[in-house]
Amino acid sequence: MAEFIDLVLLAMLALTALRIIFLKDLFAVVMLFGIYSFLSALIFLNLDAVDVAFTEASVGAGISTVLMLVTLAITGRKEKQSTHSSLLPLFVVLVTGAALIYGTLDMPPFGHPDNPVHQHVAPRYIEESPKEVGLPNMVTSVLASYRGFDTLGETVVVFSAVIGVLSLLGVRRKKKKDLESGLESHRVLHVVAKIIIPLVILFALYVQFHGDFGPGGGFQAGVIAAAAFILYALILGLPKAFAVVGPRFLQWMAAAGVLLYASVGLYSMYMGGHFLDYNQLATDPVAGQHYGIIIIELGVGVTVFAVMLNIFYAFGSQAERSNVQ
Amino acid sequence: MDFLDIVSSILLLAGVFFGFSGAVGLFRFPDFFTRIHAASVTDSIAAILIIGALLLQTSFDLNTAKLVFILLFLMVTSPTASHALAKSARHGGLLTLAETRPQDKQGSAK
Amino acid sequence: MSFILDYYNYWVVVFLMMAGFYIVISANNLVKKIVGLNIFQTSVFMLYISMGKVSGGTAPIVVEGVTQYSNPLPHVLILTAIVVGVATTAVGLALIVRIKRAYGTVEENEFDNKDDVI
Amino acid sequence: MTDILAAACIAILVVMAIALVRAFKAPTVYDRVLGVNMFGTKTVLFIAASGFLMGRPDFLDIAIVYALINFIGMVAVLRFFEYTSPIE
Repeated sequence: MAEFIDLVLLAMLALTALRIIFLKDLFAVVMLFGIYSFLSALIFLNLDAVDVAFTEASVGAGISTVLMLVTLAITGRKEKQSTHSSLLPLFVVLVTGAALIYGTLDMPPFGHPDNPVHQHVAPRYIEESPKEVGLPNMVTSVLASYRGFDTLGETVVVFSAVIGVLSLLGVRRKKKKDLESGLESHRVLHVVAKIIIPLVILFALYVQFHGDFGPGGGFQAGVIAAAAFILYALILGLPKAFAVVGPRFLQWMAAAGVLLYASVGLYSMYMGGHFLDYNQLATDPVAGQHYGIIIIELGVGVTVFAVMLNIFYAFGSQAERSNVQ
Repeated sequence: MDFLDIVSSILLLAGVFFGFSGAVGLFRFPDFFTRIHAASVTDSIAAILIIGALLLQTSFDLNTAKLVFILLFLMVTSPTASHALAKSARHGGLLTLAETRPQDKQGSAK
Repeated sequence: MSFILDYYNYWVVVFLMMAGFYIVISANNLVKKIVGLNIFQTSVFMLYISMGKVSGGTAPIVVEGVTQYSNPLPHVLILTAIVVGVATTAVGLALIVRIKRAYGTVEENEFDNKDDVI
Repeated sequence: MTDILAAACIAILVVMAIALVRAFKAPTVYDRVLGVNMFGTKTVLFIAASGFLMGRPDFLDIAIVYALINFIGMVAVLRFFEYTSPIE
């Protein structure tokens, strides 16, 4: 049954990609891209990657689609006909594709337990991590503990992305134009948003702290919390959202998350271990791992929340600016 | 198959039937406002029936709470989204079938 | 049939990769190029996750009475890659907004011409 | 019970495919959005049902995220329509 679902979903995914190629209406392209992300998240779920599906659904389908829509509002939504012919790209793509297909024949068959990927460190993670780290969710153990240094690097990349976006766009605080913006005419949306936004934030907290036992963790929780504020900003307008969490505060928050993460590493060095060696954080190594993972996941969540929301603010204020002009 | 299984099977099949009829309605109805009507109404009833069926399969734990949460969430957001979309379409200048064919009886009465 | 099932995932990955690649090199509009880039990126994710799947395995979250789990390592790599991917997408879109402000267009051939004039 | 769940999953997949076709080829922009929205809600139901089918229903969190993101996408589209005229 799982194979059949996999077959159908992958076929839908391929068709969606094919349709995107031929569409000239960029709004439709972005809509189909949202579907594409949803479908790929479903496939990840079907291939047992629950945490990845969680991330793709919230980040890929949610944040990317919203950002692309905002960009389209600024740049316009029709693609013009290309002047150069599309034969050369087609040729390049076909040749590369044929070479890659030929290459796949040397790949180990799909899903076989004896494949090389499953031989080296993976069995150790699967067998030892529940005892060593003491968490049922192996993805969280590997992410936050075994590969904690890598995750610190990723968090820094996300942080530097917000620096890049802010230096390119900048968040404009508007003083005079406070009246406009927001979906003024949609009364029902206002009421519904006020009901569900607290629930969404509650859900984000659940994802943040339940990530050790089920799918979830800092990355997903940060994005979901940011999504709640994005919903608020979309419905009530950016100025009102700025009054709740301002862009300057978010910049501090983004930095604070990364610092929180790194300071756990420094503290474990101070306690006599290696960088990010959580065993030193408490007398019992397993308890130390617990403390370490909870703190660094919090750092990741804070950073991702602040970065995603700030990126949205930057794009949103650009869109409002071009709307006023 | 015990009693709960039978009930939940019936609910599942009914939910799937409504979902299917909504999808057909998405193609068969003549204008946008009738199509959104077909889609949103069946969306809600399919969600109620299918999640209700799954609720009977749980043993009153965290999953039950999550399913109830999903159901409530869909109950609130799905009709809202449909309403807002229809309203936006109306404001955007989309006309109903009767309005686009003014020679019809309904159209001329308006 | 088993031959097809063994390689089906990889073939779809190659198809998606090439679809994304084609959009990136042939599209004229920069936003569409970003969409193509994202499709390409997702195909790589799909490749990793496909390799991590074990037939008959289950999600790598410990439950009673299960011994066969799928490989958690690709999941970790891809989870962080997705977040980084959306961060880079945001930077790319920010560049596009700036290009629109500077040149008044996001069509590749149009701002190429404007560069020649300047 | 498993058979019925499997049948329901397949049927929901079919409904998703129909909604996908609507999103591929729509007479108006609004129809496309409607197709996308329907695809999203059916996906939520599919995740819930397939979780029970596979015997690990503890991944319903993902269905919640889907419902949430679907709604936010919808609101973003409505906001987008305020900026640009959707009918050309």
